[in-house]
Amino acid sequence: MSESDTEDWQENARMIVDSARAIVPADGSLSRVRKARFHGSGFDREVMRQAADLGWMLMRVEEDAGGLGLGMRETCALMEVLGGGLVPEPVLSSLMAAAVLQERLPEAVLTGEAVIVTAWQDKVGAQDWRGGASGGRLLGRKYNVPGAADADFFAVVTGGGVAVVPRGAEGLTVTSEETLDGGRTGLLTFDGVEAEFLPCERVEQVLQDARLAHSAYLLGLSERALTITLDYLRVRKQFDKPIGSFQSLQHRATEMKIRLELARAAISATARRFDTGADERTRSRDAARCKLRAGELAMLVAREAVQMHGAMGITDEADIGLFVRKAISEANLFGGPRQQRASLAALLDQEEAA
Amino acid sequence: MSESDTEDWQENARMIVDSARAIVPADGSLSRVRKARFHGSGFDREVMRQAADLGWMLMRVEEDAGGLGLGMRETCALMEVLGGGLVPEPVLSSLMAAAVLQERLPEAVLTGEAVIVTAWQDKVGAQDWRGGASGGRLLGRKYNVPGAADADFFAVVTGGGVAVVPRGAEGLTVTSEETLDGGRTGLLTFDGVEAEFLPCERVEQVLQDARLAHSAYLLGLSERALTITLDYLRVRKQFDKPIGSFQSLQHRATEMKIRLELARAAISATARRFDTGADERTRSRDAARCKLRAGELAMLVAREAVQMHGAMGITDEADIGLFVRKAISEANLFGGPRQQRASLAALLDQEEAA
Amino acid sequence: MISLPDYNAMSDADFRQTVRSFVEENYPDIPRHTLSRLHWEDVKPWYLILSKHGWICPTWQREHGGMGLTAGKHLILIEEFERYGCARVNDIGPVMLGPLLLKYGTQAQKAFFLPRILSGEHIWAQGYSEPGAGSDLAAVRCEAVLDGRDWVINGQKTWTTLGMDANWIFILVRTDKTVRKQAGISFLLVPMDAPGVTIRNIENLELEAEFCEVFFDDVRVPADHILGEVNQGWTAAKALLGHERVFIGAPRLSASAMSRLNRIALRAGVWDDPVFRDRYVALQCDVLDLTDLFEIYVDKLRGGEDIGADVAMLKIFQSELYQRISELMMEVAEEDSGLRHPPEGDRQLHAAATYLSARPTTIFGGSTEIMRNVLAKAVLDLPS
Amino acid sequence: MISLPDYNAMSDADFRQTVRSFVEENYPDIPRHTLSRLHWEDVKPWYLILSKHGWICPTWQREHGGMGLTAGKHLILIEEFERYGCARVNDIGPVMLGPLLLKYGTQAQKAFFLPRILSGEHIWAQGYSEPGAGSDLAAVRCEAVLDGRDWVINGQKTWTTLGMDANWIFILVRTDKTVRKQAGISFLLVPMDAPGVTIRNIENLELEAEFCEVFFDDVRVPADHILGEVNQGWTAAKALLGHERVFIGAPRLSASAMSRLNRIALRAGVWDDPVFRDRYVALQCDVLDLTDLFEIYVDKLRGGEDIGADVAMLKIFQSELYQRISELMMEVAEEDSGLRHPPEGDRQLHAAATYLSARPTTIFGGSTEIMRNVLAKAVLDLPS
Repeated sequence: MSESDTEDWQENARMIVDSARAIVPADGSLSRVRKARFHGSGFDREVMRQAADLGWMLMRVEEDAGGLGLGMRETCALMEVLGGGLVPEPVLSSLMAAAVLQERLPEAVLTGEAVIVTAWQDKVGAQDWRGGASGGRLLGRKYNVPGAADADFFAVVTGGGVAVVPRGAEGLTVTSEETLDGGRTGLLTFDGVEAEFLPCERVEQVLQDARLAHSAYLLGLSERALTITLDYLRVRKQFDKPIGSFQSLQHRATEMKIRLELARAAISATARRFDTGADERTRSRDAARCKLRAGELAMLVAREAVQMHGAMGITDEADIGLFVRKAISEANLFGGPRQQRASLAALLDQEEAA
Repeated sequence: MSESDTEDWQENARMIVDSARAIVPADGSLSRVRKARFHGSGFDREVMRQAADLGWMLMRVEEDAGGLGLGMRETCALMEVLGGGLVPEPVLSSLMAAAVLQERLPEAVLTGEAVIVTAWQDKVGAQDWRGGASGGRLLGRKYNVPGAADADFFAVVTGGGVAVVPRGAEGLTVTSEETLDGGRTGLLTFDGVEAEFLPCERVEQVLQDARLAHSAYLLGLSERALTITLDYLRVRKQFDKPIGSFQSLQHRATEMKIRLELARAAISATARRFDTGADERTRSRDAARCKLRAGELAMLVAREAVQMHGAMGITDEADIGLFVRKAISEANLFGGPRQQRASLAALLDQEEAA
Repeated sequence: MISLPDYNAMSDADFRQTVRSFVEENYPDIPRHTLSRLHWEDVKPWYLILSKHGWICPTWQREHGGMGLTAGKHLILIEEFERYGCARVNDIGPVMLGPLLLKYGTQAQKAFFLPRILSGEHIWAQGYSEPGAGSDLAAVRCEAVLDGRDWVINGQKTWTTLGMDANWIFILVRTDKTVRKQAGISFLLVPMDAPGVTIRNIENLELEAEFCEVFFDDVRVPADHILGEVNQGWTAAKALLGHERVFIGAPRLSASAMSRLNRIALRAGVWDDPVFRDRYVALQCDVLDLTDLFEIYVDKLRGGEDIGADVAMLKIFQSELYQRISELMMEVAEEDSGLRHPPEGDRQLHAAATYLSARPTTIFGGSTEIMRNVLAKAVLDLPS
Repeated sequence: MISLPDYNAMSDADFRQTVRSFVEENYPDIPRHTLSRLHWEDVKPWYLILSKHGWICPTWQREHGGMGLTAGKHLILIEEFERYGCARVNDIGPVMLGPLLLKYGTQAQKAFFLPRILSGEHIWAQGYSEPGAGSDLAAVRCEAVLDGRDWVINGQKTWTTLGMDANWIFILVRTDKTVRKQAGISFLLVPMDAPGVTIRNIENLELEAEFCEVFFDDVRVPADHILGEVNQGWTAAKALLGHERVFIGAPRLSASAMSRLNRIALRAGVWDDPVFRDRYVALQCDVLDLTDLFEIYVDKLRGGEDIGADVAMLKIFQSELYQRISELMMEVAEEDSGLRHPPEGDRQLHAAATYLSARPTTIFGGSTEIMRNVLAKAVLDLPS
């Protein structure tokens, strides 16, 4: 592996993480996040404008396409911070659109005037994305489109190419449903929408990147939830002792910590491999493995965080509940554990054949 | 369910359990078991003679066939005691032969002069038993025959009927391999052995009974291993405290106890259902469920018993090791968890269809 | 007083049929099979129907207006109510306070309170937990001081289930700070409209106000609003455990969750997936084995035997099993696991509803951790 | 002294090739890929070959007869030895005592003992644990009293790995009973042939005598057979932890167990079973993730960073993972899981061998329970 760019990426990552402080308060306050729940589109356009101002839309656009050409290490560093802050905006979905569209990303998105999100998923419970294009038009559905409730453009990914579709396009119906964390998930229905299909060969790669980036988001979420839980264990007393002094809770806390550090190690090593050139099988395997680890981590931490908070854990007013709701809302995005293990099992066949 | 025979079976079970004290020392001594390991046939013919004297060979023979016609509740009560004493003799395999043969059980077995065991399993890792008969002769193999190293007769179960084959029969090769607990498991190879095939319609039932009875053996084994481990937790001190006072070990100990009581409840209720008339689907499901529970219990207790005994747990001289070795030697007999779950999944299809 | 037949004289089968017919004929037009509790305004019709027929207090003796059911018959009633999906009424009065009044109450207290529970005029809440006294319940700090002929109460209770629906609350208060903490606790009966009582609702993870905090600020109640003797409240509070624990450990919650899991798996198209089936049958065995264990305790109840500390095994396994089932549901529901509302408007298909409703089961009514501590000491005889 | 090239100056790839060639050319005709330890009589040829080439003490400085390898290079050497399946030699001298002598030993001690470790003349055992001092090591009771110019030692050590092969043993002994238990411990060097030393072998679950008890009955050693100062033994004993812990947490054991699991599954005909595969890939992910975590610590070693208490995470996860793999092996092996000897005489197919060899990994070298206690306090900062 080449480590020649070590300092570069670390410096870039540091700058991006610093810039995220404009959106994720350094003091850990979740009041903005709490207030944004359960009304409107589930996200704040102003925050998306800030994200554009900070240059994030250009992160995953190559330098020769006018972008910053940053790697997955920088992207994961950013996503981890966003996860720790439970940022509800569809940043990852916008970055995916930019990665797919490259120099064809609409100008209004770069200036922050417009929001673009990616619509790729053909059905719930599967990672298929090739549907949707038929005879030069868009047909059928795309599920789980984040930010759909207020996005201006959709980068619609199909086997026939990617189409940039404005919200008001004729034949496009956008609906969305509330999610447990207080956001919304969108469903696009295309009834023969006219569209220009731009060629795109990197969809599978972008999905692998997204799976990894979303794992980093779940890692950030889990880490902060563990920190809050450990703080609670140190101060909450029962039987005149802090409950964190009870060995059985201690041992369970160490298990969370171990799982967390495994996730961090896998995500960080995978991001490095992605940035320094990994073959297709490694990319596929490692993206699945990171998502499996991070998804299970988030669910483990959610479960234990509730239990260790006792009655406080099942109130809506305790901040830990925000993490639990986000974890169960997002743990299965880009494929739950069942899908990841199935795709890993399929790779096993390739290994045998190899 | 009919409970009219409640008192009968309880009295019978009590008498049989009492009679087992001739074989399983009331003081819990395992010196006979320890001494019998790793030499000879792995079991003591004298003990089998005692078992016959105590009338055990007649337990599963119907009253109109001259037997005692006792139920699975009594059988499980006996097996539980034998498991607690790690009795290495092939009692269950003999009882199976008696249940299959009924009035055709050789007289020498009833008097205790001869030992008979059952040979049924067509291959490792499957519960098939219909192989072995071809054109009026025995062909092929039967695996995992307990006590084969010194048995006088084999009740060979096939799809064409059951054959009583003496050890010295022409064309029969008996080999056996050492098992981890110090016993031996037999392999019978039939090279066209002449045999009389007696009709037998109850093989599948006898196998279900055996699966249940073996679960009771594993229950007895697990209970005694847990008792020994709890005793150790009470007396072994580290950091000036009994290690049983450490909460994390306490919580793990309660998990063993819960699993143990689930096994006991399932086995006891299943035995009652078997005795009071259960349909084929219930029998099949409940035998599999008991074996799944008891097999996993034995492996759980083995694992935790070693860990909780610390370095003592990995010595051969500590008695707990005898339980660990027996657990891992026998947990998979009559089908490991993989097989039980597979047969339960197959029943799921029937439920749907029903 | 309503004249009821002698239900205990019926065969189990006949009684089951009686309950079944009763429910089918009388259940009002309110929701069935809800995962979360209904509030008084919604469940009131059912309470009043039960009250009218003399069925609101199944375990009270008949001379006190109850059905006088044995534990075995009571279980059948519960099973049939659950089978039909009857909403749970505000039952702190019938289930918790009534038996305590019958055991520890004065004649005057019985005469005043029991009929009002039966009629639904008094809806009770239970004030045990405090912010600093949850698992360690004996650490209650809410205090009461006798001032002339009144108790003057100051302090706070929390996690008061459906406290906002109640017009009376019974509370554990500290009446002596100088003794061992269990020995200085009394049991007071307080009207919620007494001056100085305020409540604040607490939303749970399902975003429903199922419990609340109750604050007492110089609240005065007459000296005779005490149940049992002064400083003997801990005994009364503990007296209720036992029989009820068996019902908490019943396999019903898990069994009904399995049927929802089945439907969610069918919808997700994984019902035929061998990997799913392997996990499904393992959980199914857990439910069946739990049912066999549960029956042992039911037999004890039927036989009038005391229930020991070992019943905690039922509660631990049931609640953790319920959670494990809900976790497999979430996995199977894939991205839909994050939806706030039921897919297709069908509550049976809503994985998250089960997941969230399963969370408190390992926390309330004795957390799994406390139950394991109890088991380790009282049942396994492990040292402190 | 043997003249060795400067291995640290080589590229990692070149050094790896050097080690690989060395092993292939020099490994004697003794078993490879054994799951259990070989005894001195069997492994002696390999020790002497390593000794002859100056490769027996990879981490000692070159001026003391070692290879002087950096941690990174040492890791490559270990990896290549493991890859080839080299038997582990009796390495308590090279690995444990040597570094301690170099740090705490007198000039006379170094001059006497170091060359004899290098040559294989002295084979050392470690005497730390006692029947009452395992996890609580500082509770050692074996005592030494200065009598004239001799230490007189009385007491017992146990779990002494390959103690029956050793001719010297270093022991922790109590030399002051009046102080805090950690403060009254000294570190003595004792020849096994001293009058009053007796040993008793202990068979392990694999029925092999891998460790023994060592009894000291008025054993006398000269006063200068102490390492470091009197009552400072605890410091010396603790000094070794750190770097070694990284190697204990390496994914090698688990990775090689996975390849055996693969073969056992093929033989059992379940390799294509989706249920098996689901569990197999989950374990495979565990191994790969552990490998990524391990590399972080290796990078720290390469960069000369100190290793903190958090390295216990590696040991816990590695050892538990190894056990989980072995447990799936046992399930897959079905009835053959109970065989004492390898099926078809092929040790790779012997599920029970891995199962049994995996048991001590969560007990020795700091039990999982002790490691979790350490993590909770030192890393998670949870209260006592």
